[in-house]
Amino acid sequence: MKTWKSLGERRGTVRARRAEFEEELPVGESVRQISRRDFFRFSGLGFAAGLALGCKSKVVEKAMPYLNAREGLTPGVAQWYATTCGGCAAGCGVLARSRDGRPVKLEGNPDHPVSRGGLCAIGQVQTRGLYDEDRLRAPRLDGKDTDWAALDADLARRFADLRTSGGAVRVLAGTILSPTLRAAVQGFLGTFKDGRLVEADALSCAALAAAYERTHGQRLTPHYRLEEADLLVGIEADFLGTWIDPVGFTRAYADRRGPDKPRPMSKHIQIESGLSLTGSNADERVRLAPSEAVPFLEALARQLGLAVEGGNLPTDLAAKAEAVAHELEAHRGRGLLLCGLNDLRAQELTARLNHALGHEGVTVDLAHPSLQKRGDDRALEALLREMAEGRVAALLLLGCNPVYEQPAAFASAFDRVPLRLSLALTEDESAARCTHLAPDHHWLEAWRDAEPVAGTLSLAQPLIQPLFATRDAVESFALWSGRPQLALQALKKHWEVDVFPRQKAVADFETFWNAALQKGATQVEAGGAPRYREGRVEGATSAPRKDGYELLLYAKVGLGDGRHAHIPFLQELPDPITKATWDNYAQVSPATAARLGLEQGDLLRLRPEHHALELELPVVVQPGQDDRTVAVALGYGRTAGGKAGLGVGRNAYPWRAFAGGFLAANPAPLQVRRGQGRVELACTQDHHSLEGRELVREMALAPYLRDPASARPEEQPGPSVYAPHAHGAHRWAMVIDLSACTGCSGCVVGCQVENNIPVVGRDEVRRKREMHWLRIDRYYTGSEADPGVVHQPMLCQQCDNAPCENVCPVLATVHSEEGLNQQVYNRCVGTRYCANNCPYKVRRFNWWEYPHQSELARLGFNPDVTVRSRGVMEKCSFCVQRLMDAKITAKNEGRELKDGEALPACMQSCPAQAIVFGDTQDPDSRISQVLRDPKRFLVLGELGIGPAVSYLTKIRNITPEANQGGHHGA
Amino acid sequence: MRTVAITGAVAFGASLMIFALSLDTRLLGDQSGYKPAQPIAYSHALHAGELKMDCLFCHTSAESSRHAGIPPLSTCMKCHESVLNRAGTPAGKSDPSPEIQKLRDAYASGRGLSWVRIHRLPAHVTFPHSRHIRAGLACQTCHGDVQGMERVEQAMALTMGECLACHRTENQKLQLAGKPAQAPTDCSACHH
Amino acid sequence: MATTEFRNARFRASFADPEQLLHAVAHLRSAGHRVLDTYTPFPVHGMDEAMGLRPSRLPRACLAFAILGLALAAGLQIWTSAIDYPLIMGGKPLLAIPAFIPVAFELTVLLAGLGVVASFFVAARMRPRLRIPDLHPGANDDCFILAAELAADVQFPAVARELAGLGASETSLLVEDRFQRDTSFWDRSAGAGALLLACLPAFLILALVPVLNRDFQKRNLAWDGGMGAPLSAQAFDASGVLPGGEVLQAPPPGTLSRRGDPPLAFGPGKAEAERAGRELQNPYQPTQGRFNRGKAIYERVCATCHGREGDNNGSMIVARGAFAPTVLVSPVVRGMPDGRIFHIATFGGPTKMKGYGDLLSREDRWNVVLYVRELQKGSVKPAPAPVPAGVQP
Amino acid sequence: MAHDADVLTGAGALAGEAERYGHNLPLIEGNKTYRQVTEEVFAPTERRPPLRWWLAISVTLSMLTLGAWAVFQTLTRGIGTWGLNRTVGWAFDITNFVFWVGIGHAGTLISAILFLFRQRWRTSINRAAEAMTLFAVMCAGLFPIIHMGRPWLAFWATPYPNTRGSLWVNFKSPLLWDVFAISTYFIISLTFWYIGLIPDLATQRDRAKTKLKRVILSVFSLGWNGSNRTWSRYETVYMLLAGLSTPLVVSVHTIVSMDFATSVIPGWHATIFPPYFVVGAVFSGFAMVLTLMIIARSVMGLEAYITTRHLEAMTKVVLATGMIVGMAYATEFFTAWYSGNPYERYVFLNRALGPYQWAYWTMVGCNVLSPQFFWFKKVRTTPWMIFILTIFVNIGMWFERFVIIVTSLHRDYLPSSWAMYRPTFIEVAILIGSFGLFFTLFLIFTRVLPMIAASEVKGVLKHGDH
Repeated sequence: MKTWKSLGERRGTVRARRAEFEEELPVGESVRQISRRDFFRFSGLGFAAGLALGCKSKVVEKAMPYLNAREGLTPGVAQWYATTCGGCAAGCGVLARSRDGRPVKLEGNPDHPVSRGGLCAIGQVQTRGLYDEDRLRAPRLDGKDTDWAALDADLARRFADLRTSGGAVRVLAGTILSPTLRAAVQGFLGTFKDGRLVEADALSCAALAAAYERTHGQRLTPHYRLEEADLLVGIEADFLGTWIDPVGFTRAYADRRGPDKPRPMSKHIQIESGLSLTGSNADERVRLAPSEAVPFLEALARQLGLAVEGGNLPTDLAAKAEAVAHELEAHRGRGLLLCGLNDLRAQELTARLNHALGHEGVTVDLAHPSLQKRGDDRALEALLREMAEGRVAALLLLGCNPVYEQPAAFASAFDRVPLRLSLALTEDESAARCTHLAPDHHWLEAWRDAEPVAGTLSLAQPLIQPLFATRDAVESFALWSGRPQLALQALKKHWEVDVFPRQKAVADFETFWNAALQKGATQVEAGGAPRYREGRVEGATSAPRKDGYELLLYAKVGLGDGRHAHIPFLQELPDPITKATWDNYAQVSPATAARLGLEQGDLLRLRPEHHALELELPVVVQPGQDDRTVAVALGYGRTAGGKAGLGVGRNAYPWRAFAGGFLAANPAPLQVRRGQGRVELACTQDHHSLEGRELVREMALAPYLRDPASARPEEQPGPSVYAPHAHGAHRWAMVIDLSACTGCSGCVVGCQVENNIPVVGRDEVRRKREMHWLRIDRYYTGSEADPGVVHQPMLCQQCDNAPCENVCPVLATVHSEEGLNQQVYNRCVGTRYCANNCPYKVRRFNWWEYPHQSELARLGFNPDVTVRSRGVMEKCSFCVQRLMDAKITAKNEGRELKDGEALPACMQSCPAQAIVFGDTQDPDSRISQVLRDPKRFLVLGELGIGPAVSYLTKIRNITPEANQGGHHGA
Repeated sequence: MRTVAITGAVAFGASLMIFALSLDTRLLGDQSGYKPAQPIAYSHALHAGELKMDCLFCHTSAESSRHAGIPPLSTCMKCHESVLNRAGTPAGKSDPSPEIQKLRDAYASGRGLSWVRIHRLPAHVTFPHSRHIRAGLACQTCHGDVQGMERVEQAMALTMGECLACHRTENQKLQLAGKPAQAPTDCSACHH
Repeated sequence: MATTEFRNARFRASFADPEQLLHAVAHLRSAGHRVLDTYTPFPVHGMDEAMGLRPSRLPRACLAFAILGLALAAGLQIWTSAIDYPLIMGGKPLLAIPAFIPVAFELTVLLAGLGVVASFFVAARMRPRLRIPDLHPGANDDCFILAAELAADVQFPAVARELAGLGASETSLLVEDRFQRDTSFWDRSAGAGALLLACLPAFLILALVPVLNRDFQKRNLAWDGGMGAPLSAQAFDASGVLPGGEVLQAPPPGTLSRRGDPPLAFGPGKAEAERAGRELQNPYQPTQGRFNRGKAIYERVCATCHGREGDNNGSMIVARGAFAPTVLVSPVVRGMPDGRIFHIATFGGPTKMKGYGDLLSREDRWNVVLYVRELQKGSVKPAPAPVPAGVQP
Repeated sequence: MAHDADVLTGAGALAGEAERYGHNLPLIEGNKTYRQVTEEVFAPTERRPPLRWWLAISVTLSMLTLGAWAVFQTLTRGIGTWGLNRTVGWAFDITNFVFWVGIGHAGTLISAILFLFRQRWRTSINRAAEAMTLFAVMCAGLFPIIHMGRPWLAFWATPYPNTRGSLWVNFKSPLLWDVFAISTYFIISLTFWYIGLIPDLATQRDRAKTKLKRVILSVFSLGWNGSNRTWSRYETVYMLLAGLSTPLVVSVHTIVSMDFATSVIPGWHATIFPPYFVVGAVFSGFAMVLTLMIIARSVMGLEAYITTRHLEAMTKVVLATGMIVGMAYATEFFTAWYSGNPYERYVFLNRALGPYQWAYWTMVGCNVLSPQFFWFKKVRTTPWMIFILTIFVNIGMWFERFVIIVTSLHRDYLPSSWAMYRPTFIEVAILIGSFGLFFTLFLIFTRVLPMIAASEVKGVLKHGDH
């Protein structure tokens, strides 16, 4: 039945349609329980009998108060705790909402100097990682659950042997952001004759640090200050999505992205082979194959007067390199060059260019280097060698999963280590091969600290007592060192000794400590910047390849390096660019797809030449991608570590190899063969064109600056037959700045967590039944080869004359006097008429009773939001529970609600500060000011439905002649 | 015959209406009168009635939280470490009444007590106690004369109609006095 | 219902053709007989005129019911949408008359239709009947029958002959006088049956008696249409996974929330109380708001034992002899520094009084201190003497 | 008579033509006596059903069972068992609903409007057509309930005083209008049908052989004895009901069309919908009546009562309404183009050329092209040809609703939300089950009650001869 399909979404064999549903959901068992209840409700006895069976005398309900009251602890009242996100090594500041003594929501901490209030998708779901059924609940010894005493006894014996024998003890860790933990690990290793810490990141930036070792004599990662840059040139660096510190970078980037910011709008040029989130936000993009990136840099360097060999480029690219060089020249001292390649030559060129252009000390901060990526690939390579030679007696894994994320050689070498100990939270691929498991606390249960940028320290305090028999890594290492110490003591001591003296402002440690706890972060002195050293650029030049396919390995915004692949929220988060969920795939450019006769979903067999591993992946046709590049996401294909991640996608990590001591995608030509059949990808968006519709407005910067009023849309909604209805004390409205929004999707997940929105699984997404209340529509404009990209967050527009309201027969959706379009779940009978009549298609229907029965997972639900049953419509409520909470708090304190006090979850954590929300009844509120912005336009305003959400025209910092993409809009 | 028919029709209509109303939570789901035995025969009549203790003395969170809350045992122990029976305990004399002994045992055990929950609104409703207390509403408005109850029972059905009736009256009063309405009647004030 | 009085003998005749029947009816009426009715398998046109029947008044009933329906619909919609529970929908006015037309029309038609049929049943006395007296077996098949009352002084055979001449296939006298009367058992019990049916809902209500007459130790029956039971963990509920088996958890020790007060640098005990007296200042200035708040907290909590005036008077607990608290307005307390009173409010007194630091916020405790100071001002006149060391509060 | 009014509706025009035939052709063939009519009309209800009937009902009961299973699946597991999604919230459910409501239009139309126009040829078919209406409305009424996410709360769509501060219903919602329109239509149609049935029930009662049958028929025939006094009132009531039903018929599909017409969705939001839907309903209704009658007259041996003349008259109605429907399709396209509204334009282009074009062209072929064969008298008077063509019309009219609902929804305003809809087996099974229900009820009806209004036929028995 080919006719059922549209051109863009022809599908072949649909794999395993129904069976997958139950498996993919986080908790499968409960589906059955629920349906049994419904079964009785209807069990063939007719409707009345069904009604009667639905009745039940409620069981005796317990009411269990606290045993002891505590100052400031009130059941039902949320407390906010400042802490530090442990989702990755970026160390963003987090505010955790604690209800009844457990964390239910994480948000960005505006007081944190690096992340400044932003939080990414991965950070937002961390509570779900805490209440995860797949966590290890006790230590294990040789594959069997045991208790800590037994494990410690066994370890003590083995460590004692090693101390006497002098066997090599290695701790392999992802970047350890916590100075206290690092000290504990170092202290532990210090008790051995041959103990060493090896840090290795799955998404490695080792070459960057190594380059600075060559240029400045010190292995460091600079802290890039995007807010200072007038010109940003990114080379294969997805700094808004996955590179080093995406939240901090996005926050800083947003400071300069938009025509009405305090400082002039920056210009962003992205040079890349795939279309990354960062590239999708660039004003100009240069497409090149991965092998052309280093020559491009060489060409830049030569243009800018550095004595470098190479720089052989095809003529069109050479011209572009010249243009970019001119731009850099023009912005000398105010620009920034960022390179995401894990290639020493590339990074050294970048470092030397940044120095030569006078960026150091302005946009490249070496005095306060970033400590977020400390992985050293050379050390890892050395460790691998040691292991393979059988010279490692004990390997302790801390916050890493090398069997999964390192080259295949690791796994076999790992088995040669006699004592294999992992501190992982779940039984991941590496933990499954360990002899000892000493599960660490989830970071929300632990006392930690973090120093993301030298001199900026933040504290992480636990939000709940440990749920399981886990132990803080700090305590474990202290104990194994023979100096048992509680984590809080260790932390406090470390701060008293090492941190407190580095500042002068506060004289009393307790005050300093308490202030840091409450604020979440503190800034102290850091060392000075190292000096530049002239030198020859390392490595030989390589000519770009002329033909054949090249492999690009990248990380997805939602999944990152894959360590959280077992959290279904992240699997279901649509990739900001492809809008695909629950899979990784082989991205090819439209031209390549046409040449190979490929369509979306066709299976493709890929293998780097001479490599053992061949992967079969579905094709995604990716506009804007280089024609010779095949891009595959990392982080998929988990085989252990949690149900949701199992069997989702394929693991491409083994395709990385050491090149000159740094892990990078296998540079061998990629063999591409057609596979058998097709897979239906679970995409949330199938149509990528605006179809010539004025749904998004765009404008170039220069004409806007000449005449800001010209941005005002010509067409205004016509008059209404009816008089507008009255509003009460407040009237809520939202404005989304399309110039600022990067599409990072943090809001999507934040909304999902705040509002108890279910994850539905791959099959349901395939059926277009994802539940996200807030989605980000991504449109391509212009040519397929070089498209303009627009990210448009789309949520319930809370229309004043909402079309959904009229049609509900039972008054389940009506208007509030504060201008909210209210959806009353308990009144809804589920006709779906409202969803049909919604022009924005933002209403979501509960097609099934989604499983919510896991008692553990239910702890993570927001207790202020009803968990919807099947058959009920739901949609964005402007986080009405938060508005109510803010209003109640203000009223209880006997004062008026302040502007900025009531914030929806999406707005709170937006790293780009793209969302403004507030009360339009207050003429001084920020929203009232933004509403007067000439750039403001309504989506489908011509329907006269009066949406309360409006958008600001996307301004692109393009010069008219660079506007070859034929961008749509004003 | 005609009389019979008319009577029949009226009876039919009326009883159908009553039946519908009854089913519609008036009878089903109406928990008023629920008066379960509690693990400790705590007497509100004694504490709130005779001793004139303020409701908020123990139910402290009622003025700051959505929950009125059940006091932690430590609150009970503020007095009952000394007070061991109804008559009050003269210093040095300790013959605790069995109920107070249960309390002391529970506290000492460190495990606390499981009371039987009486008032429970459906999960799709939020009722912020704090707003109502701070608006000056007496607890008795909804909970009945608790100070007279030896054992607490649910006094009202706590239906949406009861909520609305009060909110509407309050707003009318305010509007008559020329003030803006304070008691929200928006759906999402309670359902979210 | 009006019963016809029969003065004379009645008879009936059967015809095979409607035209003959029409003719016979006209003939009989002109001959002075009273034609009671005709019985035909289909309506014979012209018969009403032949029998002299007046047009039916049912159209008027229909109109009346239509108006009733319209009024009901209009009333229901206007009252429910604009008066009883006004709700804003889609920016339309509460009284959106165009939107009310469809339902108004439907209800008008419904009531008019049902009303006129009901009127018809009543007027034509139609109701379930097991036996119909004098029913001619062909009346609903192929016979056209008339029933008439003989004119006075006319003999039946003569009429029979005349009718035979007009085409009557059979004529007969009707003997029994039960022409239009209900006699069967069914007809009598029909009313009772209808009443029984009418009471069905009442029986249903009776079925709810167990619900009404319930054991108040147990929860009532409830019907959960959905979302009645919380799926998110709620305060005071039991939890199968959290330590202690309950949802309410204490935050880990040492943590400090954003708006939380840093831990006090004091411990319990007399020495600490004295230190607090020396070191702690009330951080708040007395204002009317603080006075009010302090008074509220004092009267809610402290007055239970200390009495509303701080003099132990009126305290039922003191009256019962449970406690003998310190008189707050006594010179001893008046002489204590604020910090010391605060310390006692927080950690308790040296004898029976427990601390209220866990129940009352830090600010509220300072408010109470302010209020106690005010109480003291009101009662004791002399200025406070310096507090001698070691005096127990 | 009524020729002025005839031009207003296709039905009237063609009925008028049929009237002209009436002066030289008998309505009932075979020069029957009253007794013969009685015997022949009631015979099927009094003898054992033939094997053919058993075969037929076993097929329809199987279909019904399949449908019941599918409905059970839907109720116990949720709407997730259907192929709907966030973009297409209605598809088979409301398509079936509108389809069956449309089918339900012919019965009351034949009865009421033709009665008011004194079209005597209606007498042979009105009973069966009305029964068909009732069964079709029953099938239709099923869908609004089962399409709800929480059908156990369907009673919330009725205004009754309650404990929620008396939260009533939304009288501004077209779906609520549907509740009133469909239930009124069902009740009034049932009443109309029943009133027409009373004299025949009396005949059936008088002929009843068994006690039980007699008792039941006595109860329902309400003591009918053929009295002229009652007949006189009866005719008044019948006329009044016909007068009430006629605007009711028009109102029902008008209101159903408002489900779409009052929305904001391009392809739905169209002022042309009410007349277009009503005509479409008459079109499909007559087609279904023809389909059924052609089967029934041959199966039950009622060719003398349902003559070729009846069939021919109805085919003309089908032809006329089919052309109006075709006109409506064209008008929609014109309006979309003329409006200059890009969304509206896109929806109609997408209908004809988009992924659902096969459905669109099926609809056009069945609804616009196939009735054109009725221009030929040979086709109009050959039952098997009529049968085939009316089946096409039924298919076409189902697809018309499918096209309106699905193609409008699946690509509306924001391209980001565009999606495809594919039915699941459950939905197909429910559609089959609704046909099973319809035909099962109809088959039972033909064995239990007189399929032809004997008392009315007797009244026109002599008319053709004039």
